Amino acid sequence: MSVQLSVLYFASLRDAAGRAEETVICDDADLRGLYATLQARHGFALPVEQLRVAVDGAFARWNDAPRAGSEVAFIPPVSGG
Amino acid sequence: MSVQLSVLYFASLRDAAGRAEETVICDDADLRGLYATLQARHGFALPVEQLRVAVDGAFARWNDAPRAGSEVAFIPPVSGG
Amino acid sequence: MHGFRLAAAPFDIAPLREALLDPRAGAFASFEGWVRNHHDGRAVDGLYYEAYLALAEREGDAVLAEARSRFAIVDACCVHRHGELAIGELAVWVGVSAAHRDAAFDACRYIIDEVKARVPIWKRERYADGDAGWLHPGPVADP
Amino acid sequence: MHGFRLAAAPFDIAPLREALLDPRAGAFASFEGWVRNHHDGRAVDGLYYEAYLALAEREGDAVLAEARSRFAIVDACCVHRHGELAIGELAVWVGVSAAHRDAAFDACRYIIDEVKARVPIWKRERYADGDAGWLHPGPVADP
Repeated sequence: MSVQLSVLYFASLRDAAGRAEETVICDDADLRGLYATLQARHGFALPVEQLRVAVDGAFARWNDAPRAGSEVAFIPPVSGG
Repeated sequence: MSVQLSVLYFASLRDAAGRAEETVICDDADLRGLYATLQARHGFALPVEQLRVAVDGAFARWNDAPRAGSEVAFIPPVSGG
Repeated sequence: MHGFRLAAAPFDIAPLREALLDPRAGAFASFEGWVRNHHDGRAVDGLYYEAYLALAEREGDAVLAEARSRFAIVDACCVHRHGELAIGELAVWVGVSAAHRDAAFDACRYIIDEVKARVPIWKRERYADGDAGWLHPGPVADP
Repeated sequence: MHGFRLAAAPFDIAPLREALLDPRAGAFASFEGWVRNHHDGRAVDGLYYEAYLALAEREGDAVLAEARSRFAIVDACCVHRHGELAIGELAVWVGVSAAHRDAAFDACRYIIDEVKARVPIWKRERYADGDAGWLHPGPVADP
């Protein structure tokens, strides 16, 4: 079953996707699958093992199911400070 | 042989001696002996092992000989910071 | 109690420090990250910090809460810049007050280490040779 | 290069910090000792710092020189008050700039530890119960 959600991109993921945000119709069973789909679409260099994932502004798990209307963010390795 | 020198007192040594500085005619062979003499005179509670000694604004050794005209300071355990 | 804050423009540290003054506190440790003119041997002209604002504030507050529970401190605060920064500009400020200096130093170090490791902020460096790039440290953190 | 200084009156820390700003420095650590309202369970009203000025400046400068040679820092500075201080007043300030935070933190900690251990400054605390006394830590340093 497809769900519609929005995806946020930051840093090098944003550069690769050419946008900061997009609306996605998602058929994937979990957030890991969603990243794989988008990685293939945009050619992201970062493997999923180096990322974290957040849903609606809080860290989530890769095997969580995508929820309709949610805001998913893929978090590349951080470099603040 | 006697030498005349000045002695500086700080913190609890100053309280016990009732003065910050005094001129002393010294017959002691070394600075350790000078402290023993002044400890007996003023009733200093601090044993020599807990003190350091300085001459003319630089740390010195207890077995240095007292020098005429020098300024000797007995340094109680410090508590700055 | 003070929290984690993201700042889009330069900020004053004097009021941040003053807010941590406390008659119970005998020690205050602070850390500042400044934009330096070199990185791994390359000359740097300036940098840009991007942040996932909502999550960064949440995660930054979590770091400060952990510091308060792990160390005997009175209070702690952290502010991190985002946007364009020039060489010498203040990128991050951490301040910690405590009764004693061990806790102040340890908590200050904990906060900056955790902020650098966990808070979703990304640095893009502009190099003097015209190149630029996002810093995404690998599984082994940079020294 | 900045040195160790004794101050007979309250001093501003902003210019001290600014003097340590340097384009090569990515990290700045500072420590402040404040007069707190308690010591070993006794309420404290205020305190007096006495210093052997000539030797304190010499020994403080030696501590800073050691920090510069032991740690990869850019610069360091320390100012210590003497005279009467009220609760909450700044007693000592240490600032260190460095390329990286390890050296900044380590040198800052080294400087305050050595200043407390070696520089001839003595603290006389006035307690709320009217008592007062010089602090002369014994062979085992206070925690």
